Amino acid sequence: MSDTTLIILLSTITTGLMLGLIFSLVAVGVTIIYGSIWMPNAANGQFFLLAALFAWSTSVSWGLQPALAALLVIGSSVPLSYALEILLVRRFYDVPNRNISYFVLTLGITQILSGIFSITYGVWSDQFQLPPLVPGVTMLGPFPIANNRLAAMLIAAVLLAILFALLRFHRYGRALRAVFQNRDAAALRGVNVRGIYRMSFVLGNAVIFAGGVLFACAYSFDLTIAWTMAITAFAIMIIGGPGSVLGALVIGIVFGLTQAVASIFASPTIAAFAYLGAMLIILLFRPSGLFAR
Amino acid sequence: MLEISGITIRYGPFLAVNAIDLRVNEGEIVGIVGPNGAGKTSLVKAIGGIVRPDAGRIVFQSRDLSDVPAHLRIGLGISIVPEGRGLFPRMSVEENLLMGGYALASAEEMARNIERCFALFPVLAERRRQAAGTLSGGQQQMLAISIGLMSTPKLFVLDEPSLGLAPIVIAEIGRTLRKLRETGLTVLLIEQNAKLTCSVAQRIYILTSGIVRHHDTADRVMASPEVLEHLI
Amino acid sequence: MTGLMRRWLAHAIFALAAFATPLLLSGNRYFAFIAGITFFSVLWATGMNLLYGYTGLMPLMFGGIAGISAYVTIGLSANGWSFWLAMLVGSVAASLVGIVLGLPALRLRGFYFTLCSLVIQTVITLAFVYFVNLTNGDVGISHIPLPELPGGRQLAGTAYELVLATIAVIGVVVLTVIVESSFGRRLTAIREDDGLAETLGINVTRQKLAAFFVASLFASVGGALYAPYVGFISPRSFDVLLSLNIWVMVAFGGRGTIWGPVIGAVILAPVPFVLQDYYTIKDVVYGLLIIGVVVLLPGGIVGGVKRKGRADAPAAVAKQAAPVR
Amino acid sequence: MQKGYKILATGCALALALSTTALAHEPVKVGFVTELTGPWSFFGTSCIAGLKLAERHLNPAGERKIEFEVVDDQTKSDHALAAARNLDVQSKVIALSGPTSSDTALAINGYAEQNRVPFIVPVAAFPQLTKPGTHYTFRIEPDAAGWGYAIAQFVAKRKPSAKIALVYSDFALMRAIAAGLKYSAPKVGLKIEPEIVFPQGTSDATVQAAQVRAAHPDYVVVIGAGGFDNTLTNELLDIGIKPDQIIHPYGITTQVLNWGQRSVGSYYGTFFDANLDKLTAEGKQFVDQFRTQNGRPPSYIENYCYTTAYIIREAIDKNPSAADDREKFRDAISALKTKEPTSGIPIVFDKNGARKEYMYFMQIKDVQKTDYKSKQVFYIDWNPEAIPVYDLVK
Repeated sequence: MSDTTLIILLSTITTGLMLGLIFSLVAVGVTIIYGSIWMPNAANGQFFLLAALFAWSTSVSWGLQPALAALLVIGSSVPLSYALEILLVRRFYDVPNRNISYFVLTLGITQILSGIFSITYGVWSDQFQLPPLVPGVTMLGPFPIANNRLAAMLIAAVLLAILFALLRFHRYGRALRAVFQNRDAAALRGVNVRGIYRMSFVLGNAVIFAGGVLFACAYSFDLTIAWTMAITAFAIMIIGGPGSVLGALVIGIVFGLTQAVASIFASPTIAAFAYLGAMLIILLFRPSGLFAR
Repeated sequence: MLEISGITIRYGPFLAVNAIDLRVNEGEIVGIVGPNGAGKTSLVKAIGGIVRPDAGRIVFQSRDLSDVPAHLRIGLGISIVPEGRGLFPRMSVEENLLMGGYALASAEEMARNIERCFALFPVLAERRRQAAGTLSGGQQQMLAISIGLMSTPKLFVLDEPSLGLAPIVIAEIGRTLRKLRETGLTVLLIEQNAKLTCSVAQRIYILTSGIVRHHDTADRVMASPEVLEHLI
Repeated sequence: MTGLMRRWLAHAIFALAAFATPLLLSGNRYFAFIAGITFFSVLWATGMNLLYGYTGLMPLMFGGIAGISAYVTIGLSANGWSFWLAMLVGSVAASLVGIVLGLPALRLRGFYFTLCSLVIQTVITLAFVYFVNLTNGDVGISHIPLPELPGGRQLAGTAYELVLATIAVIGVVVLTVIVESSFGRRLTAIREDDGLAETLGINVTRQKLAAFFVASLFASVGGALYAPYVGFISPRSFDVLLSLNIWVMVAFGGRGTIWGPVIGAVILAPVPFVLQDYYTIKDVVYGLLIIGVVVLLPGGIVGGVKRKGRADAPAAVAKQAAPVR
Repeated sequence: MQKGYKILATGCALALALSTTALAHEPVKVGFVTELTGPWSFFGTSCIAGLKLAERHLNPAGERKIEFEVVDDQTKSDHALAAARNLDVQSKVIALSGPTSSDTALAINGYAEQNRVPFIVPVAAFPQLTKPGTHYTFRIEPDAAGWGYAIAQFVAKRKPSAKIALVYSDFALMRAIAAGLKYSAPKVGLKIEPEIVFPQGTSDATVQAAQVRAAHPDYVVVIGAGGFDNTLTNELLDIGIKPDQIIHPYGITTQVLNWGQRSVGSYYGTFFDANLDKLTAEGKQFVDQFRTQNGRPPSYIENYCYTTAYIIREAIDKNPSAADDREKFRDAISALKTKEPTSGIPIVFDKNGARKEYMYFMQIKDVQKTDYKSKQVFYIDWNPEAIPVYDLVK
């Protein structure tokens, strides 16, 4: 294999994995929240951006160590989620068709956050870049890859693995899945359903925040990523099956790899058409998603 | 052990359960028989805390349950197998059993109870890794009963265990329930199938349109089938 | 009988207000323009209400359908067609596309369809950007000429707003007629339970597609008239934010009522214009307004007010749907 | 509505009363519709920051006062149009100005031409804004297609028959620049290979960076904006492209600061900087003041918005009757032959309102946290007729 081919092959794989892991993180966050509380969180893109911007502030403006800044930001999602849960989310737990109430609610939050961003961060720059987590470049054979990106990729993979293990093997994870699958039965088995709701809201947002922080570490970003990410996360959730963490994980990585591969062989716009079209076709034949219950 | 007095449940203008009194003594198997829409499932939901009654009291072991939320009732010793079996279809048989024992604090007791369930239904042991949703109807019902037993209950409430099962499987369920009676477990069995119920229970309540129409021992209900026929 | 009269009285008042507004505001082209934009919102919200309020489907590609109609209409009239003929063809064509895009709704239940339509809208926007030859891509089309009236005069100024008022009034009347017809009752049955509707002998597929056609017609007539009124269209004019805004107007005002979405549109559409000078807080105010209504009046303004009248009903519904835990 | 009508009626009466009295003492109002919120808010607010600095010098004692009425357009065309209409009808501004994005500028451009309102575009390079037949629109920023022309001239001078890799985002502005380059490059013996287009909303470009590197180009022209432009450049550098091989047709200061130390040797065009050869005393003051106020050096955006205020002042000073008559104001702007107060670069509009073209390229060195040095390495002034800009971009 010539160096050129190898470089393109390796760059495709790394790009696909990098994007895929971030897509997966956000989609897992979205699907955990939708699967348990039925909350289609339209604000997930804004939360993602909030995390990225906050990471930028802490590491660039306040001069914190990037790793420390990342932890701080992800940690900050917890009080934020709690406050939102107590103020707004909790009110709708018993409302019929609450997914629609939640959708309106999160659209309101989206509007507020995007308004705040454009008059704060939007005034400072049209693009944001974090200092690298790890400086330097590693050679994968002939292909040079920034250590920073390798680190972000690794952290994303580890986070997803921890999350997966938590949901699969831990008592709380099992309770969470039980609530996804059969709320009343879970309550009868002693699961505090409201407690699980709260936990999944907090956990889901933390995961979305982690996605935002890692994205900010790996790429420069601007305020337009919010909607792109929101739509992508919804699309992944639909195809993977709402509430299915495995679905979000697999489809997220497939999305990332598709984007990377398609960008070599076809115009990336055609690629976007192709995978959104594929989504529609999958939905027509498996309306509840590929990994649905 | 369980004392229900004057329980009333409304859904808007629809009166599902109308001032029911009911009593289950320790070590006893009590059956509730009634047709569709008699209010049986609403009553179960009220015992489980899934539905809040509009009036009346439920007392379990001389403790008023009205302020006890659903998820804490299992800790008091009430274990309910709801209508539709209450399985977690995408989890394995083993995970379902672990969920059954969710309220247990000790890992030892969990392991012991799982072994007991496997002893009771060996087929579940064979299929411990299989997703619950892919089991046959009879196996699902066995799993449902096992889940209910996992929390080492004092009161075991079974809602419609025979629903949608073949007669041969129903007979098997009946055998299991009689086996449980020998262990001294207190059981409240809610059923449409009067024959099954009478073969298992000691006392029978007959429920129609949200009201207790008749209350007697199982033998006497069996002895006068015209009462049943008249009421149901 | 009095109920019927009262209903049409409301329509008469609405029509009167709609026609009076452009005349009263004719001295000020800016306020008149805001009124014009509000009429579009009324029309679109009413159309979406047919799907979301009465059929229970939440199509977030509504803006995309309006856009298809706008591009077809402008494209045809640039090729020498009369605007009105172009608008007719464009609207019908876009509505047929609307039927095709509604097909997933036949398979997808409830909110899945909504999320799916969100993605469909994204595809439509991408298509507007991608097919540069037809749409001029992201540059958009500027200098869109005003429609010609018979007699060679241009439809402009107050006359244009009067046409928009007429369209908005017709939209509301059409919706009312549909809702009171057997078609409307079939749609409501589908909204409540489409399985049950099927067993009652309703051809759910055909009714849903018909609803899509009619609602898309609302979207596309609006889209066709929007382009020359604003004078500039680009893919961003008909993006997902438009669809979401229209939908929020319906939910805000109260879905499944004739007047809820109208009120929602009349309140929300002018907000960004009225708050133009307070741009720093505008989005926050808009967001808080939406959150406030969702928290305080869960059925929207009209639904919430109606519900206050029969306080026990929602509690019962709540108990049935999501019991106390 | 009743109340609104009353206010309106009062307003109309007032306006009528005012128009009949002498207007000479009234300030001249200019409507400034720009992007204070929405995705383009950085450009709008930067523009206002430049404009504010100009306002200090704008109204010397004894002269007719000029006032800017700034309105947000949310980076949305319909809001831009509504704002333009409001300023035209309500505030009776003498001219419109302000937009920094092609979307909003094109929307207002249509309104201005239809309603005969002079319209001065500070920052929007899209050629169609001043297409043949345009009468009321004037543009201060050079033509985007012309940037491509200038890049070709620059590369040909550096390395004749060089191979250029062209990478650009699929936005109208970027396509226009690429079109200019693709038209001009073969004419001066340059080869373009590969040519890579990115759709809007892309976030990763490692694969394309690898493709670029595999082609072994002499120069890489990167045409993008926002976060993606930055990501792409980082990826090119990661994969082994040398900083001085990368050419950005335009850049803003925050972008340069983002590149940090690795950006040594990147090239920029149409870029306003403290190190311009022709920087005037006022220009130096402008850069210093801007840096003090905003913590970073200004970019071309701020310069052009500063300049906008200046040319309006000059047009009115030279022709006082233009202050109250839109046609005369248009003619005055059209007839202007002046210089940017900051850089001394001439300002002359052609008959379509396009500015005669001047391009300068800066080589960036020594990037600090909030500052950098740069050296002017190339300058070209050229005739817009050199390439058929309006035919290249539809």
